[in-house]
Amino acid sequence: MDLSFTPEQEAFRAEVRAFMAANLPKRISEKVRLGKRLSKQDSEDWNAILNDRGWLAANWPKEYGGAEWDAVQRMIFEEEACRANAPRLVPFGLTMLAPVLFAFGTEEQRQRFLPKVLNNEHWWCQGYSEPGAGSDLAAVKTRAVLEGDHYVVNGQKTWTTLGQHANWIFCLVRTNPEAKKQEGISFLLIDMKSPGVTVRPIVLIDGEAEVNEVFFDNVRVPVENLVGEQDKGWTYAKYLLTHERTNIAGVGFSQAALATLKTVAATTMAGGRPLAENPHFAARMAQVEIDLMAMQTTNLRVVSAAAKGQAPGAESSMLKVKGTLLRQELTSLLRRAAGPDAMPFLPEYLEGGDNQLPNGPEHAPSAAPTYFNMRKLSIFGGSNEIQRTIISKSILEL
Amino acid sequence: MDLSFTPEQEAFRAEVRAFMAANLPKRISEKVRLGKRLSKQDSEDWNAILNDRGWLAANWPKEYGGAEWDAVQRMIFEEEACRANAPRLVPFGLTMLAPVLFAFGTEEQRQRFLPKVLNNEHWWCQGYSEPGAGSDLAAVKTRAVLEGDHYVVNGQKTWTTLGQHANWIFCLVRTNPEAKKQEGISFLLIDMKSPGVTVRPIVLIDGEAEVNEVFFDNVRVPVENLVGEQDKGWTYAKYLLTHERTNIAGVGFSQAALATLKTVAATTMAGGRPLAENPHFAARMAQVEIDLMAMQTTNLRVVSAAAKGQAPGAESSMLKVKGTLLRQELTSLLRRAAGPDAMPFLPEYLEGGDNQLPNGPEHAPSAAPTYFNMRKLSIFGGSNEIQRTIISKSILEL
Amino acid sequence: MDFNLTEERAMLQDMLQRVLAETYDHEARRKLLAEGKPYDAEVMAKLAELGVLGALFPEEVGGFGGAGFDLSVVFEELGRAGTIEPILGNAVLAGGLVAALGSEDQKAMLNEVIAGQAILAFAHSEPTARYDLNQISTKAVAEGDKIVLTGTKAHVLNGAEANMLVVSAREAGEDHDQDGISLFVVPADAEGVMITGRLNIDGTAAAMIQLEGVVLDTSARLGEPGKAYDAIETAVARAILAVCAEALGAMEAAKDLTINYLKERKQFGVAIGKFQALQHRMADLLIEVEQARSAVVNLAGNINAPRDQRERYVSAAKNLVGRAGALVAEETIQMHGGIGMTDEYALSHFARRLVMIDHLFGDVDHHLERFIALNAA
Amino acid sequence: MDFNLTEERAMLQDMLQRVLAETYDHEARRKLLAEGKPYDAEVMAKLAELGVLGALFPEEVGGFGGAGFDLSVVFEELGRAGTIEPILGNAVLAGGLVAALGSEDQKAMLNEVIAGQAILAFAHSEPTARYDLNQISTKAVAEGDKIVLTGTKAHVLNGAEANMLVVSAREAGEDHDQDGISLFVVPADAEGVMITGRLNIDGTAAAMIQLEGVVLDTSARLGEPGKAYDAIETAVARAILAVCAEALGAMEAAKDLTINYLKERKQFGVAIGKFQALQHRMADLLIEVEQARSAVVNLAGNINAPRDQRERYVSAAKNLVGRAGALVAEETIQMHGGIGMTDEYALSHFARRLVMIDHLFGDVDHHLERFIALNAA
Repeated sequence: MDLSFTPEQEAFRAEVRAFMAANLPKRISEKVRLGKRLSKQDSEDWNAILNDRGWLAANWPKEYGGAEWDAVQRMIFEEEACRANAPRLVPFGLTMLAPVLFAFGTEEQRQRFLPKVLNNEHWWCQGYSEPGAGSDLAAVKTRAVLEGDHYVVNGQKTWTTLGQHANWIFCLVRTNPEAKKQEGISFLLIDMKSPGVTVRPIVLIDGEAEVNEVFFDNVRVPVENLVGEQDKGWTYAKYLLTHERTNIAGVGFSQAALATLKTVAATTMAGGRPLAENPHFAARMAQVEIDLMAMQTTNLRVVSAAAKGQAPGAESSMLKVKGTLLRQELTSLLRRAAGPDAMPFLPEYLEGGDNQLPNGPEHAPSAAPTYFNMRKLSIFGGSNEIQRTIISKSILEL
Repeated sequence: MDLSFTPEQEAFRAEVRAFMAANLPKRISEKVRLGKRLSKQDSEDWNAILNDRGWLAANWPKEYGGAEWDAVQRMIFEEEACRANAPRLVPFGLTMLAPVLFAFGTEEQRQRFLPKVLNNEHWWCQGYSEPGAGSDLAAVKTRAVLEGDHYVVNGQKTWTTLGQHANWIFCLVRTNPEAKKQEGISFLLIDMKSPGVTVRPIVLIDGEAEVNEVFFDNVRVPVENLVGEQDKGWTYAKYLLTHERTNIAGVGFSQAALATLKTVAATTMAGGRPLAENPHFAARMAQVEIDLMAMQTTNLRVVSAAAKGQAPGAESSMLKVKGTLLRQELTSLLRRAAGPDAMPFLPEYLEGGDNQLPNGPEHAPSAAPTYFNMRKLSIFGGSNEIQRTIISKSILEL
Repeated sequence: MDFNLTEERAMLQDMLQRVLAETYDHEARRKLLAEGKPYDAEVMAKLAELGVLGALFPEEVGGFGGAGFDLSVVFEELGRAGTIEPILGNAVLAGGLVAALGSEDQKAMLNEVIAGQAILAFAHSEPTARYDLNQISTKAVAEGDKIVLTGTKAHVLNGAEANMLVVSAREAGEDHDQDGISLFVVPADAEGVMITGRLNIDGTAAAMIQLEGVVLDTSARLGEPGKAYDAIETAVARAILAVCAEALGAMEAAKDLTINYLKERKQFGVAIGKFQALQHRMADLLIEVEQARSAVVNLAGNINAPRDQRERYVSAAKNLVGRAGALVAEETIQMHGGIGMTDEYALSHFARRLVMIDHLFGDVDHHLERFIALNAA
Repeated sequence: MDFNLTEERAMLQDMLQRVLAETYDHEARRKLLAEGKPYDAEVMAKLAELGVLGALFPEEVGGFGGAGFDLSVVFEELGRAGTIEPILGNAVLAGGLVAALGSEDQKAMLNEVIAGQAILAFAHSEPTARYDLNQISTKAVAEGDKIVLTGTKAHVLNGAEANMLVVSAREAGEDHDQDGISLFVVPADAEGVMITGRLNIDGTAAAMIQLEGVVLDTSARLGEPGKAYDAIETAVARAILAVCAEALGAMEAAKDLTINYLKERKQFGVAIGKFQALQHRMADLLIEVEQARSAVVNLAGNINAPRDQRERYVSAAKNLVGRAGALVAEETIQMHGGIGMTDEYALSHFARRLVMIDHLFGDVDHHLERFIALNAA
């Protein structure tokens, strides 16, 4: 039992930290620090910077241009990226599609698609959820009918995060309507420029259109865009849901948010003293910090077991539930720290187009939108209710 | 809408308060104040004092020696009794058996049993729960077979509170094993001095034998001890569970406990200042007080609606859940206030036999036992889980 | 003791609830806000016509209410409907102060307020004051027979929509003194008044107001010089009652949406309301909504009590409602899942308002600390 | 980074877990306590034989461990079994201080401790000190070449069972000074020592000890005069690690009992573990147990870190374990229903111990406040 990192790991951390300091554009990190919204260009710029260093695809094999890091290295990178206020990498191509192509795709598909993930040519989004399905992902109604060498796709996907930026979407489609719910689903790659694809943005509670509906109206998809076998798509989708989730706890995000919160609380005056000295607020902050110190180790314990090949089962659900609760509590505290200045809704400021702050401190305008936006953490990616059921079923075996 | 009491109600409160001051023996109120255990004699003495004044049976008609108070009067009496540290009245005869006899018993049964409830001749206990049944009260296995003019009873009851003091028990027994679970149950009054009745105390987590198992081995019970009709007992039992629960919220108990807590916190030094000035402890106390201020009104709203004949449905379940959580939180705070002095287990002190306090303040020895004992509040009388199900079912109608 | 509304108030509540349910439209409000408009003049006229504004004022100034339970009844229904029209800052705060302190001449302006034809705003809080009512740096300096105001006010509810401002300014004392604060009635278009309006995230509107040498007659003063603090605290107590009742209405609305959703939404083949984990959480939520209702009743019934007693109920209610509001907002969204987070579904509006009410007049922690201090006093 | 135990520790843990599961009997402990006996000498001998005591001391004093993870492994297993034998006050506190500060002569007594043949007690806390380590009023006054102790000690773990006491007393300074506190080794049967033992509600034993002019040689002093505070704080840090690990073991035991119960107990015809509300609460409980495990790992790994760093982990762990312990105690009882409240069912023992550990060395609030202060320092 040893809580310290190896010298190699410490050196890696130093290398990442130095890289961030030297290469992360201030323009971008300031947006992240202040909770402003990132543009498509911001994401692509940062992707390009990381890709130049070979660090964009942390989990890919080197032969495909990945970094091939182990779980601890990835965790260190995440922590340092969060600490430096680097943007979160959009996961759809990098950590969702790619693992499926490595495991179930053809070499031709890997060669065709993966380089374009790295060079920003393809922006992927995820076509899993459908209206009315909620956490029941296998309730796929979007139909794909094979006609010659094309599938003809009709239906609708929803909650498609950043679909407005995407030009490709990986979809679960129903290819056999007679089969049982989990069977008869296929995993299809669809060019969003195809005729018949329409994207409609959904404005969320924070006033931002982060997610979308995607409609398919007789969209023709060549058979070579089928991943794996027809009707076996549910297997590939489940693979994604149970693997490649090293950062499910979001410890790095929480650590960065805690650091911001501490700064804000130390500089915000409330009732004649810094908010950090208000015992009730200080107690809430300390409670999160104590939980987070433990969470960091809970996360490392799971990561370290996973690195030894022990498959994470209920553990990753535990990380999801507790990790999201901590992240949400931090956004709640940041919102409360902003006091009345959390009320104004300043979309131009959040979009970064207008850096003139109408009133209040710089962190305040994003406090409430971020709080509201982060409600999604306990809903998306398998709601916390689903996770609690997974945890208890794995223990109770009922 | 008017939150003030009528002049008549205020006068009644003053009368009760004066009565308590003049008639409640200090010997008894000190035990209650310090959380010590009451003897059978203590309860009987207080019963006699109240009965002399005509106040023992708050909810009985006057012709049977009751006070015939309305719901608000009963609530005022409860509040004042708690404030004066009067003992809780043992409910089994007064507020559980009696309403059933009024509603479903014969006049002969009322005349035979009710006077003896008032004059301490009968100490009743409740024979509902059976081993393994838990909250499923209809899972009655104790059998009663009619043989001539007697029922012959065999079986076992458990969680029989204060059964060690009782000489009579009202029981749910199964008279028709072929019928559906809720049918075929009868409501039987059993003299515990009958041959074949055995009482075994169960020591609980607080070290006290407050509850018992009661065994019936071919106990012969005359048919005139059947209440209402044979096989209809479940109706009478349910009547009890949904009526006559004016004090389910325990607001008076909580108010008295809060008053004690405030005194303790003001006089206990912690880290060089009174515990009441520790901001974290003060916050916990204030939070309970704020909730209790609202709870008092929630309770009055339900009581006032019930007084107008509106039957309380989910409301009484809400009072039960929130009321027990508040009472439990108060015992938790009292325990924490005692600090290290909560650790010693001093049964002699708690029994009142030895008033020499080994060390620590006078309230400390009962703090932990009371905290542990009060875990029962959320389990007995329909667990809080059962109550939550009742609440949600009544709203969701699913 | 009586927990029934008077017949008049019960009728007002029933009527408001019915008319707003039939006529007030979430989608219309959403479009309005998307266009950057702070409120709907037609809705405002309708509310005035329904007596919403009159119910907030006593008879002596032309209203027909003004008591604690009038405020709670009206705002519960506004909260249930989710209106954003300028009532709180206009009628409860500024209007309440004019009614309490105004000369007969000054009170005359309330007729237009009650008719919905004029809007007042209360320009009080300053940029770094957070929730402290006594942190007033805006100066009112006598120059000859005139008074000159200089300072900055933040988060003035409907400041950009108002015809007339009630402005607090210091005539004596230091920044945190309660003594020395006066109130002035200032036309919104007076020289030296610069108003920057914007929308809040919950759809309400507020403004930053800069006062740069605004010259007033002494007749613009509301009440006695330097003695306005008690009236301000009282007006804020009434505003806290109003937002607590509004939050209660919003909780009821969010609860009702969620109950319907739990009954209708099917997942894995059954209504999600059949899932016991959600049932039990819903039960806890219902309990807290009842507790919030009791806190509002307590405050409404004590709004005219002596100051220390009143303020204890003020802080108790704001703390409890703040906790219950956050619980209801977070839990009802969670029980809905993604749909609960969409702007086009009404729940998101109620959730935003519930959470933002915690940022008005002091949050959960502020009032917890204040309650402890009031207890110790 | 490595989250696996060394092979030796893993073997010790496996062996302890297996042997205690096979031989340690809840019903036997219950009978013992009903007779008012503070511990079972045979169990104590067995624990010594298994190496439980040796694992708590470093090699230089005859042990084979003494590191943070030795403490956590041993106490997790003691907690899982629910033993009440005198280990904590004896070996971790008093024994730890002798090992840290003792002369060679003094350290020799540890051989008997490790063999389970002598019991030490740490007489430190005073009747009104609550959780403050520096509130020492007991006086140590030099008289000629002797030292005379006068004062009262409260809640001395196994004070009535000890052969030898390690007593803190003030040689200089005021009541709350850290400077001026010394430690002395005092035979339990020394003249002027009056010991009143009793059981705690969790089955552990403690004593009040009055020192009325106890005359000692200067050789009875442990370490330097007036400089014992740092060593005391270190020993208490180790004791906090021990009770946090013990609590973790007790949580695991309570959790396992509850999992079995949820699977086996049927109500309304189905296993109660099928009820989703209980499933989800069980999931939250399991998460907190994992968090408690991490807090113990963090503290064990930092127990030899510089003081400020170590103490941050001390207070973090004690706070988190206190919260998790109360949650586990309360929830596992609730999920069991009445049976969980009976003395004869082992859960009640674990619940009592979990809750009472919060009363040892500072509760949740004490350590929360301390963590904040350490952060600010």
